[in-house]
Amino acid sequence: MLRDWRFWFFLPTLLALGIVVLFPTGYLLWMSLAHWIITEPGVYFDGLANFRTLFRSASFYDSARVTALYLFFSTVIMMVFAMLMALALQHSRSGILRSAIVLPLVIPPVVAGFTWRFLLNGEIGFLGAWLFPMVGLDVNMLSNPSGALVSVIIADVWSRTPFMFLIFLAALQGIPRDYYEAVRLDGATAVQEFFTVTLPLMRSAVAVALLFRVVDAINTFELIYVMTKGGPGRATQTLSLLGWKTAFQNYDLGGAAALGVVMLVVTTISAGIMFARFMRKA
Amino acid sequence: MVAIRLQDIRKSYGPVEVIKGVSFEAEQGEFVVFVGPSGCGKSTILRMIAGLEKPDSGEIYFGDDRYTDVPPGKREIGMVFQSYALYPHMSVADNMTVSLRLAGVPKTDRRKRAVEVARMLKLDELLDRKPAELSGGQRQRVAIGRAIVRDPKAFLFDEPLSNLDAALRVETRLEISRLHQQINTTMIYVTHDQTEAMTMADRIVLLDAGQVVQQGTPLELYRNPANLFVATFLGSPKMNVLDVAAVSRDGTTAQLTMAGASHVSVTLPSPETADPKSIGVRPEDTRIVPEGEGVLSGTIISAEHLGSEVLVHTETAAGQIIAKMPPDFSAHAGDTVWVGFNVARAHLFDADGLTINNHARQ
Amino acid sequence: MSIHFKQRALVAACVASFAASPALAQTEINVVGFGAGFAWADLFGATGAEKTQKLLDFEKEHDIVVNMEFADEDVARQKVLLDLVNGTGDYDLVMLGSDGAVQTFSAAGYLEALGPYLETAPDLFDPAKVYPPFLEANTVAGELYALPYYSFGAGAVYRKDLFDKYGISEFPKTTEEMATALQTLKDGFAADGITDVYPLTMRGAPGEEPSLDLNGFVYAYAGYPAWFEGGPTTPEEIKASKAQPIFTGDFKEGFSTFVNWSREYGPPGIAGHTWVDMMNLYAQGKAAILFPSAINAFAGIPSSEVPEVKEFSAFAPSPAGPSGKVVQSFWTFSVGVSAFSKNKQEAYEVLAFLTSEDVMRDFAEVIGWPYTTYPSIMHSPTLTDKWPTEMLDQIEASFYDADPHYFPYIPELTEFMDHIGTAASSAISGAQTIDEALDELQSWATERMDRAGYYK
Amino acid sequence: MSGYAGQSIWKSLGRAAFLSVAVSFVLFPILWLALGSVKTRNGALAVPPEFIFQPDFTAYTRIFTQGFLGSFQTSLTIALTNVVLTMVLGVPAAYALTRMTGKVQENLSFWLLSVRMAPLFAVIIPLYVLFRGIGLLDTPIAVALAHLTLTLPMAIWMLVTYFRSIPIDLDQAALLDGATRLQVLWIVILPIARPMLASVGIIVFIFSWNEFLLAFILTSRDAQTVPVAVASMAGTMSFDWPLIAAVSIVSMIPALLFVGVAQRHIVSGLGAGAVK
Repeated sequence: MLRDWRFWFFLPTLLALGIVVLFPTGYLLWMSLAHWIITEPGVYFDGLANFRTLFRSASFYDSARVTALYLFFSTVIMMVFAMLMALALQHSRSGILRSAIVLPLVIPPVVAGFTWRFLLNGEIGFLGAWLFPMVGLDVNMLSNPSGALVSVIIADVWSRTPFMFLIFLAALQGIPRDYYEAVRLDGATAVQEFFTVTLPLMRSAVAVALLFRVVDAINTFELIYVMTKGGPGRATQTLSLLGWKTAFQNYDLGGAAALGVVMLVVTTISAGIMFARFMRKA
Repeated sequence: MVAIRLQDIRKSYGPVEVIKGVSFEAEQGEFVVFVGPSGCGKSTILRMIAGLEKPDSGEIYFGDDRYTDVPPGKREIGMVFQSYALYPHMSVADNMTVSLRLAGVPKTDRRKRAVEVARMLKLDELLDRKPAELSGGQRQRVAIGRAIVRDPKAFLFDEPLSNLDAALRVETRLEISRLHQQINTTMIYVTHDQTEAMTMADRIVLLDAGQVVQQGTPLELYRNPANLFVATFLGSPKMNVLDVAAVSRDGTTAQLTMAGASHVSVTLPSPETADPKSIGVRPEDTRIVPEGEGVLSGTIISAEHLGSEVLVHTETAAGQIIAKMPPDFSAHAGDTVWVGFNVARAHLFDADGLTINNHARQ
Repeated sequence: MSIHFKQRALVAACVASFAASPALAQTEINVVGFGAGFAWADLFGATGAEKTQKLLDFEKEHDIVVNMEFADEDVARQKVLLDLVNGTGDYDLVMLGSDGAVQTFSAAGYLEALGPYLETAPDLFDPAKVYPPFLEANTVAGELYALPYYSFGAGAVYRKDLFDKYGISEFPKTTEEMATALQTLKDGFAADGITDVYPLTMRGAPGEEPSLDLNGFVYAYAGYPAWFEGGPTTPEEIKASKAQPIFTGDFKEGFSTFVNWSREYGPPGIAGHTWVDMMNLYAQGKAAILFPSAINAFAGIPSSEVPEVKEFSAFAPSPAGPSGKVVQSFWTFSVGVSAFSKNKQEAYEVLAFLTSEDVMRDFAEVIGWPYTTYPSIMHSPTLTDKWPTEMLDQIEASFYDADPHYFPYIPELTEFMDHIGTAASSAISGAQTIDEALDELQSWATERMDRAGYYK
Repeated sequence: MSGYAGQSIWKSLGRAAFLSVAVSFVLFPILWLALGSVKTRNGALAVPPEFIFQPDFTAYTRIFTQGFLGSFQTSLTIALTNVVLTMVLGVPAAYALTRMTGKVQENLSFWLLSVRMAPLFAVIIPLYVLFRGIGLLDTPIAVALAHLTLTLPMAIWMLVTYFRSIPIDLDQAALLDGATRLQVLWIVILPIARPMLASVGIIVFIFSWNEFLLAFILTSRDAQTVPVAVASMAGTMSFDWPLIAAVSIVSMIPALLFVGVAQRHIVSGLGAGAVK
């Protein structure tokens, strides 16, 4: 192995990521087994107590449910939206349109959160207080539990679709023309063409985009925090927000670490399944 | 003088052993063609000679020096890839002189050398083009030029003609042969096409399933195939092979009975040899003959008129048989005809497919 | 002679600049605070970024460099926490709120008790000159852990023009009258077809911040900090009486009123509102009353472009609940010394300076709101020139009226505030009924107190 | 260029309708942000919204007077450092990965992806401890290093799909020409991959530029990034929307320049390798 050039080429990455990942992960595991509540003196090993507390708490299940809803809907909407835009623009030579659609990519999620929060605000927001009521839509998005979740998803879709759009557009343009010509000779409709040629040939791009998206969504913090602080009540409190609150507002570092470990395990396993299912064959 | 010598080379990918102990020598200046069906390991051997793959065991010598562990760049070998592997971002001149650049040769000298080689290959007009702007044949010549530029100890060709059309293939075949005569460097050429092997090689190394089956000059292999595999692999159209149903022997004379109750009488090299299990006759030793003179009767399926000759395909009780007839022979599908053999030039094979008789000794 | 003199002057100048330049010799004191512009406007100029002459003078005199860092309140606390948990000591002075951080951080041993330091810089800070409740709010178990920087008590700011319009002659003195007034306003708006002005603006976002006001309601209705049986407010008292949480008991009435008023009279988005929304709404002229954290109205008025808001805004004392106690909203921005600071003495000097009468006067000047920690400033032209004396007296009265312990002073305070606020937000938004929210709060609190070992 | 025969008018109309809705959805908030930056604090929040107003550019001048330029410099330093680190580490790793086969390659690929899976709130404390331990707290390099956990796996994944489309024969030809592996990378692979490298670099830059939480935790006075500065502006008792909007708009400029200049590269770069 030491004489294999590939080892040496990969080594720096291995080391760099190893340091910034392995140490924190190890530390995290230790924290999850420790009783470490800042308001109480002393830090000591406490076995699986943090996990027991976690699995008994209502907000954990609540947040898991919110996370699942948020993850599912934002991802599906985002992928469909990104795909439609990519399809609509795949033959367009206009860089302007493409650049315009990519714009939200350069806006930090913190800013995106602020912007959407004030757009949707029911009393002073352009959309929430003016446009929606004008078209007879009388709903206060941010203070209504399901409305708030929808708002967060809208903002997230707005902020994150461009990246996916780029990946999809790139993949689309990499599909050789012949395939389309062949399937068109076979008499396929546009929809059939999409499902028999486009989608299968984009499989690996879609899988990569999906994997990154899921990991990204699970980690989404600042956008939701800025928009709703997880509210109203716990309506938009995802696991990420719950963890942040547990650590930095409830000062239960061990409890937050336990949640972190659970999330890490669940994500890794699901990603592993997705990986085995899509990536290997791709 | 031996230029390249392989000694009991073995290589496995995972549990599959793809090269099963290959030994071989190429003389200085010799044109050696590795030929065999797809997957026989010929490309792998070529890559091991180039140093792109490492044998699991066995040794590689260049002259008297052990080269098994020498990295590819230090072997001073020119290789022409099936895909040509031209660097898409470099001009023709740059493509050809990368090795010189890496060796630290100054730019003006590199250019001079590129011009020299390009003239030899009739590429001088194209030196500043990018590969994407060239035709297939031109790219092929650039790839060869790149190998020539560095004045290598040996040329390796990995199926270099498979991306060319038929006419160009014949032309390039000749060009490579001419090139070989001109620079007289050892060349090792891999192909699955027996025609290329037959026409170009000083010596053919025939591989099957990771082993050398037989090596020798094209004619040796053609005339005296060591076994059924070699016999059917070389030659176009393929040798006719008929199963032998029964043998009655008397000393070195044997009467063979084939399907359809036909008989031929052959001479065996010695009384001790095993019974022939099949008999092979090349199409040029097969004739359509008048009734009574033939061995088997059959029905004509088709006749291919090649101008210089006619290939007559017949269906007989012993299987399909091809006969090569003079151009004016007239044949019609559906006609019943008789097939006769030049038995003296028949090849006999035992139960393991090994050749029983040897024409060279006759 | 003159040449000679010049040379000497040059040398002296060189020496002086040399002496001043090596930063290593100077102590650097790092401070983290909430939000640029507001909190340190007096020391860092109107932009919040440049040091004022006063600060430069202080630095020079004490040979200390003061470095400021700002962040949003919630996120700043996260960073302070990391600094403290790891004992990094990067921040010498940390800004705190009296609704949890002082209690929590002092219990964890992250804050330096200030008692021993009080004597060391008497010319900068004299505790006797400060309103006592603000010091009390920063005192945990008899020890002072932080000095008040900016503080406020409860009160209401309301639109006199709207009150007049609907025939409410004076601001309600009790919550009962208040309910009537709110209904009058609501009916009045409805009758006039006004849909974008609300009788009341409060804050109902999830989290600890809105709990400050909510607990003021609880206190006014129950007559005591009704979190635990018998109303203990310190860990010792809770342990001694083994008092259980009573969030479904006496706590409920105040909680329900807060929730119901928010739903009935507040703006539609109130379940997600924080001080920003509360302030913006009032400033935009969209609310008749801002209550009980009146300070947020004063924060919005100066930048308001609605003439009525500027002209007709008035202050009134917070109304009393059924128990006779007024609805509370009391808080101090405080600054404490990190227990991990490497230069605690210097840190204290900076702290004393930051909270000194002199600086606070400048602060009041710059910010212009009728609040201060010093009675002497309250009654000086700095404020009396800007505000009616009667209003200032009422505001001062609200300080003395305040019970800083209107919620318990336990280490778990922040956590409790967070859960209470989130329960209220849930109930206001309708995701849960009041009873559901309180039941959940109750069972969480019981388990949490158990886990913290109060009943061993 | 609706080059296909038989593309109906309805289809083009549908496409145009969809695109206009999509583009308005995407552009509207940015437009609103831009408008907000030239309104007054009250004007920005007025309902009904002011469409005709006297633009007020003081928010932009305040960017300079309130010391935000420093955070632009820090953000630029961090993002560029991160891009360089990501490329220097990621390119050889991605190249090596494409020249591997079987289990090793699969496992390494998955490992790379799993690097991103730990929730940020959970690794903040360990990361803080780590960088405090090696004395990098409050330096741009710490943030750039921490950002590697986000950008390096992403960059490697994008590069791998591209490198895979470069025939291995080219490597071998170069090796025979006497190149070392590094030379193969340098004179053959990198020149071919130039558009892709540009796209990956830009995307990495943008992600690093936008990242908030890690930048916030690992820096304080000396290395505050733009998103952190924006977030800190929403301070207690003051809410200056025009200033926030103005800083946000200005913060788009560097990333925008990259995207604008290299937008073509992004798509063609990503495209050439994505499907193979």
